[in-house]
Amino acid sequence: MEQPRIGVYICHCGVNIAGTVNVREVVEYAKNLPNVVEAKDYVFMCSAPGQEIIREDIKKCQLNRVVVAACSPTMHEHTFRTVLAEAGLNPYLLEMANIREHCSWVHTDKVAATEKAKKLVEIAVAKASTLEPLEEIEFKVNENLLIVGGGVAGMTAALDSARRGFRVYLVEKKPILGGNTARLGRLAGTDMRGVDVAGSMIEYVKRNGMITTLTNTELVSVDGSVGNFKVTLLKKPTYVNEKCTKCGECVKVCPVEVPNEYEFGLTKRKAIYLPSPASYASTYVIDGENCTKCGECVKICPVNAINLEEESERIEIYVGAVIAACGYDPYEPSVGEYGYGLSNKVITLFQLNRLLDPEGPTNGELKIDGFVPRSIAFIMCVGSLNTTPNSYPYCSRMCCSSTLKDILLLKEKYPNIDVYVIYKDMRTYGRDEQLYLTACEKFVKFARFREAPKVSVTGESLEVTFFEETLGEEISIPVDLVVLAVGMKPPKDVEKIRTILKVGCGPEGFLKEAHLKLRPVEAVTDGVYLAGAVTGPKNVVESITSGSAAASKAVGLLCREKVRIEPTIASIREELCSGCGICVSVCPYGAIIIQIKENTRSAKVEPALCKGCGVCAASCPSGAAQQLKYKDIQLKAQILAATYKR
Amino acid sequence: MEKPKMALYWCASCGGCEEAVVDLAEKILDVINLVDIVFWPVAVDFKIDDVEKLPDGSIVASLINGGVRLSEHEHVVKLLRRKSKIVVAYGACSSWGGIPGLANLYDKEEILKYVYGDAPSVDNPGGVRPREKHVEEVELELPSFLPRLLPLDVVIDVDYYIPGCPPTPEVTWKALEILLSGNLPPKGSVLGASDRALCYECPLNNTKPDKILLKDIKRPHQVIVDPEKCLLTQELICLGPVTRGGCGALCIKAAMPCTGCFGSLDEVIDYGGKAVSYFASILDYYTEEDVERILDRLPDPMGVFYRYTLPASRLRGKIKTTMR
Amino acid sequence: MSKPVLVIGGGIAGIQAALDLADQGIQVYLVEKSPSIGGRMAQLDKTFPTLDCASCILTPKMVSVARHNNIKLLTYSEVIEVSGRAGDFNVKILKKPRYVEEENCIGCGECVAKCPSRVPDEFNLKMSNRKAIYFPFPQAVPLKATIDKEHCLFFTKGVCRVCERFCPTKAINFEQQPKTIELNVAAIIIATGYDLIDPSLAPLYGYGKYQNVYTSLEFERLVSSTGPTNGEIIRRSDGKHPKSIAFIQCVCSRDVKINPNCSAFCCMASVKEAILAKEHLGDVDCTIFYMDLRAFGKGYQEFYKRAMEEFNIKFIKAKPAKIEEKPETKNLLITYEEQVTGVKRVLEVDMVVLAVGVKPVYPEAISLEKNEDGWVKLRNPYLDPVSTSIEGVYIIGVAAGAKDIPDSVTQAGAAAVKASILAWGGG
Amino acid sequence: MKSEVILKQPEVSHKVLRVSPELPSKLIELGATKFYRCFNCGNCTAICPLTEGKVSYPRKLIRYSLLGLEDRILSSAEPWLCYYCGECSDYCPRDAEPGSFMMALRRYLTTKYDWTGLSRLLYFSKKVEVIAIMILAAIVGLLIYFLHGPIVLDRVELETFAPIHIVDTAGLAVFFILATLLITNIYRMYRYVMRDDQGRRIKIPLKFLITDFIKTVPLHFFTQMKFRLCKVWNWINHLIIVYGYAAAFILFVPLLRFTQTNEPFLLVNPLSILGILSTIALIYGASVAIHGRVKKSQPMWRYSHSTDWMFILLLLVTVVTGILVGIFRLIGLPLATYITYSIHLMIVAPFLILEVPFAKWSHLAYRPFAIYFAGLKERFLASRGVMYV
Repeated sequence: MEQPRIGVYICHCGVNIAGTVNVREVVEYAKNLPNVVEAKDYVFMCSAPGQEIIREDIKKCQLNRVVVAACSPTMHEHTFRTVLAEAGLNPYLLEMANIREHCSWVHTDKVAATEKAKKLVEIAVAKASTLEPLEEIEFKVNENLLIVGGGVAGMTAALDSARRGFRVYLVEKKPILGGNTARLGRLAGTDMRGVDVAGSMIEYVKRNGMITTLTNTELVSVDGSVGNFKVTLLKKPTYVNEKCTKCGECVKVCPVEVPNEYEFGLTKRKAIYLPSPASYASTYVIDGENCTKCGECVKICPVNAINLEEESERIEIYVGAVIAACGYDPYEPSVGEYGYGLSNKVITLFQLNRLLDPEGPTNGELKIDGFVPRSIAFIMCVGSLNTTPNSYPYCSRMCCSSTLKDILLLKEKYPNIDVYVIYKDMRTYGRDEQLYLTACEKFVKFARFREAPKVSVTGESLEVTFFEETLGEEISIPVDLVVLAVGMKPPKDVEKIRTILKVGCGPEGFLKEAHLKLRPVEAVTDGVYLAGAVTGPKNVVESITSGSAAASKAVGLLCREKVRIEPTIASIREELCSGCGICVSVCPYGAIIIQIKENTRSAKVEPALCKGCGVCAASCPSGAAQQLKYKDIQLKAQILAATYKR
Repeated sequence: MEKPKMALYWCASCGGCEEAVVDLAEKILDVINLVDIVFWPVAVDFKIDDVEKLPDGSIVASLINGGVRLSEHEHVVKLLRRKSKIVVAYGACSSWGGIPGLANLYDKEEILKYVYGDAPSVDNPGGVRPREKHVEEVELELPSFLPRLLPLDVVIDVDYYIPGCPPTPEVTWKALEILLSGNLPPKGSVLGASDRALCYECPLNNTKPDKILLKDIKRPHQVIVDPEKCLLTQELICLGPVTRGGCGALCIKAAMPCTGCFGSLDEVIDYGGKAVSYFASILDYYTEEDVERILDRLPDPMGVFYRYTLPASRLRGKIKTTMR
Repeated sequence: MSKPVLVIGGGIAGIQAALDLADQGIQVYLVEKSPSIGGRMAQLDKTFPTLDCASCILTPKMVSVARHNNIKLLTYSEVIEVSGRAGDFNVKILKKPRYVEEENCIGCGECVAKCPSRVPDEFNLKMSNRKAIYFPFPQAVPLKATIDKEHCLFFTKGVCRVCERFCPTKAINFEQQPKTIELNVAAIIIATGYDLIDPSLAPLYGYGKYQNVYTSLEFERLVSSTGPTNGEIIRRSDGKHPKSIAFIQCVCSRDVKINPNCSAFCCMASVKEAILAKEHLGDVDCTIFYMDLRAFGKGYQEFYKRAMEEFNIKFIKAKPAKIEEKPETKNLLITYEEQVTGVKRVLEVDMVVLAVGVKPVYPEAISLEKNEDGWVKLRNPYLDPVSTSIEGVYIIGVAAGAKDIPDSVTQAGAAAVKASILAWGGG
Repeated sequence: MKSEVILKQPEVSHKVLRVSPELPSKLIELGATKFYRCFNCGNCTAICPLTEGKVSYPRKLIRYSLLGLEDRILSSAEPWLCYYCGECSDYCPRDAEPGSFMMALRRYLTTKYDWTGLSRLLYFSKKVEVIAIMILAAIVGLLIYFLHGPIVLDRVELETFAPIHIVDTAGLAVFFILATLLITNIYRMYRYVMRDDQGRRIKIPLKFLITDFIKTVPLHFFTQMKFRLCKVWNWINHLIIVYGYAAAFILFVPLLRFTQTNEPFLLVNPLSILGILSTIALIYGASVAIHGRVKKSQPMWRYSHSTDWMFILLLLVTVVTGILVGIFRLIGLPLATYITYSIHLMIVAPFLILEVPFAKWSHLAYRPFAIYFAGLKERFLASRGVMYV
């Protein structure tokens, strides 16, 4: 390595630094540090004249390293790197000493602050001496987009991206688009039903030439990295083609009967069935898992629309970005939890939605065993807030408003039903508070539980018993129907999705955002975005909004010609690597792979995936993995400088 | 031409390293043919006086095993340093302290109290302790017990290291070849062993899954080991990834996890620290309870991660514990 | 080629929308009426539930806005006229005079140091003073000084001009005139945020009457290291550390006489503020009065639990009826009914923080359709959740309904992509 | 404090309250038109100037009522402790009108205390109310028609027209009937209130019953001092009405033989002066109430039940006819005097018979007794606390 020639530039930042730090003293100190050939100060180093000083010096003094002592690198590292590049120096030969946030802003003692600033500069100089030039990595971006999940969030993302001019592959594992929303019945604050919202989106999706919809299709693998993913999909057969006229003859002869998951098990369906009662379900489908391939349906089908020989198909596509919108699963109470499963008079909110839906199993009549219940108790927070041993610790966000919405609907149809809501905290946030008021006005009775209510099922009668917090008394409510306001849980296959997409996951199992507050629709993995309830409970509007937001981020990536990656990432010295695989195990981004050459293993970093977190460098038992710009020797130089007493 | 002179000496050592030299088997004859052994207390009858008589720097190479525990060791190794061109720390104990070095977890008094008193097998009603002077016919100065065990390079300048507990004959032979070839590597190098971690030569390396994440850890007596599968993935603490290779994965071939006797690689500053760091990285836990459970499985973390390297580690004498 | 988009309001929602659009290659005009972008979030100390420092995560975004080639930042400017239709809006923007040439000002602060006129600082909610020439806060973007004409001695009395003399780059220009900028944009995104409802609408809580009653936003400034007390929590009355603080929820929210809506973020903000108080002061009793603790977002319930278990913050289910001051100590007596027992109790605390509800702020130049409660009416909350009833005009952030930061940021992205579609002529 | 009340050990198993859906709708009929808007904030209880310690209302009573926990309502003396200042209604964030709810609750309890069932009929049906008044008026009219004395037309001879022994006897008879009804109702109230939260009867030793009665009932009956804490002006107005009424009652029932004479009506007579003062007080009180109810100027007047109007109307007509009788006597118009006198009696009788034991007026007894019972009960509960803590 050439002899380092370092220039040190110390910023006053107006009075921000100079008010607390004696900048002249620091300059003099810097001049005497090893390898330093020039040290200067200026009132605003980031200003145009300040930048010019550095540019000139690089040429005049043949500097090959630059140290800028100023503010946080998050503010101006970029600025000064550009300065280096303009002067013909590799921009990564810059080191910044943060003498503002780390020094002048947090101290008042001028003498001590000056000493600290000197030390910070000394440390930066020591590191600068060890810096190496690094090259930015560039990739061309594939303009296609993959969206996993055909619920409202996924469809919204698809529509927005397609309308913005990008080709979208919309993949849904179920035989039909629409997701959970389609089953929700009437939505709060509108006359629309979930199926209307989903249905109109499906129409738009169908009509949009830029969207390729792949239903009954599962994600198998996603390789590559931001801008260039190779995606493998498995399209499973529905055994029925578009010749199907929905005559329904096949259903009559099908001998297999299973619970209808679309109706949350309220009814049964055959192995050949219509995936949704909505009109957009254009053909019958066969559920490959339960079909016995008896062939009865094939025989009866008048238009020969059924082919039991159909095979799964592997599809490979190439995309630049991925949006995961795989939604949620409703929480399913275990048998006996609040009497669920012990009586058909204990149902979940989702089941109630189906019963209230005009297209549901009872055509919108709320009838249990043929009778309209006279009184209903809604129990809130089922599956949420750790109310029962099986439940999740989080709040499912939408259940309060959603329950009240259902109750208002119910009261519209059956004004005389006596309704009790047994809740813990009524979380009708924002304008939904008005729903709560309206429910009160409709004479819905609210009671607050402290611990999960007990539902006792004895014969025909149901009784909900609990300690009522607002009265401080144990009370019991005899009712004809108990509705459990169940929350949302991560979708069944979230673990698989997470592994394939190499994205993080919180302790509760939902996918993790890059930043909870400011990057809510981005995954930690670049080029992967998250929409809808897959990151946590959301209501329909919020899911749709996040679908658009995810599309916004994806479009932002896809419309770039190239992606550039900072080269401050991990690198592995192959000659030291034993292929032990520890780095692979710890890498949170799946950015390290083991390559086997001549039967020996060694690790390799995929630069596009690496985020430069440094976990591999810290855990590498051989010291083979190093974080560029933060190599062990560079950090050691800093530590030595920090602990060295002059 | 006179054959180059060579000396071998043992300090605080179990004798395994001496045995390892003998384990060269018929090759020992080649060694004898090539060098003139001028000092080897365990095998050849030369006295200290004989060494003292030699001119300074006249011994080409001294292979010293064991850590420096007694004042006598200190005396002799300083003498050998004076008389030798090259001093080689032979084996784990002299390189980093080795297993005897774990005694540094206790102070001198505590060790003596236990060894000469509290240990269950001791019957010492008079409470006799080793003396440092013996006065009967003549006054004798006896070797004193140093406060701590020291790796060789703390006491004298060491040129090369040969790792292992003990170094295998292959390693020893390779190191001797290098020493005798005259084509010497830079000072401080490790002779005879590999530059990569043990995994590199481990026959089980290819049996690893993509990701190794351990939910639990086990000790060898708690499992029936599958000898065809990476031991780490069987939740055994195998220190292969953090340990220098060159031993030929002998322990692994005997279905025992690597305990780290070849020490760390060049890039690693502190063996035990690195070992803990690597091992903790692959533990898959979420809760405090998990951590507690895993820690319960590790009754002796110092003995596991610093088995051979405690005196040479960054911890040095900073960690003290009491006898259990 | 795409047309530009106008974003009104430089809070976190506006910033995010502008950045998203700019990243999509669209020219963005970001109009902010105050001298710096940053909005309400810049006034916050930390954010729930991660306890990230608000300015630490916001400042980089603000800097990105200033640095982005596709964003034209118009601070200290207001939209005064909008005409036209989706895809083709003509917008007039009034750029108010700063009396400082933005191109020349290097943000050195010499002028501020020398200015003799002290003015209550709006950024610190008038709990401290600033100068008549000022930066709203140290991390302001752009970091350009602004002269407050109403308080500048030159404008009020015709004397002084000290700043002009000390400015190293001769950036002060007392002759600067308002400028009107005319733009043609494809879409407009409104992100004008909120104001707190006037707490005197809840007179029994004594805000303004008792010195040690604060609004939550005032408390945010009080705990903030850049605030009026440099992050030291001290009482207005005697400058002493409070030993007990009560946080009262739903002040001017969930009250049919004032504002029937829930303000969505106050519960969590108060939980966070109580935690911050505990972190700052150690031995302080924090009590949160609430009716329903609305910990509905991701990680919120866990945060709430942490507040109870780790920080030992007391939660009382009640809406206090009134607050009275003890004249001798200026301590406050809170009267409430304990829900379980029904017993009426009085709690004496040293400080009260009112979680005051919010009301939207809308640009006057655009006549938006509103609901009965005064909040904007959306075109179709399901199929088009960020659109106002005017095509091509989107609304996001708290202006579109009370919400927390993640939801505002999400809406910003949503509006950005919708505007982007329009800007590219699609739709 | 040493336990003063001897108790049976309560059973270990506690009674779980069972929710019933009927109660709330009844309360709505009785004027609690908005209480279901309550969301449990407790603002009403906290702001109430009269609540303290365990005496907790209106929130808890609202919750009991909403959930239909009738036992709890019946065993509460609290509704009678409220004087309807309306602070709770003014500051209720949900506009749930806790004040009017409390009023409705008092009406409801009045119907429950009354064993004849008449009260319920009166409160729940305007028709019954009107018919009852008309029937009573008719009976009185018929009695006057058949029993009146000679009609002297040349001068006003009221005593001759309405012989004092008949009117007096009738008055006293009515008085005793009313007193009996009221006392039995109060006893029922006692039975309801004196139950613990497990529904068990509370037995209070006679000694305490007597001493507490002496200490509380007369004091509160005559001063209504709790009202003072509520709203001073309302208290004064109320006192004016009460004393006006009491004076009128004394003058025209026990002292009838002195006030209803054939002697010319003289303004200087002390009894006349008292009569005039009481009349003015009643006129004043009634007009304040009417004005208030029309203007809805205070929360307590914002929601008027039909029985409230009926009460005021009857009071007003009573007073007006009474005054007219006085005036006609004064200016010497015999026929007019007799007719208005008859009308006066026809109004007074239903007014007293219906309002005192069955309707609004019963509060004159329920309120002081509620304070008395609540005190006893609290003492009992406190002593139980001592026993078990």
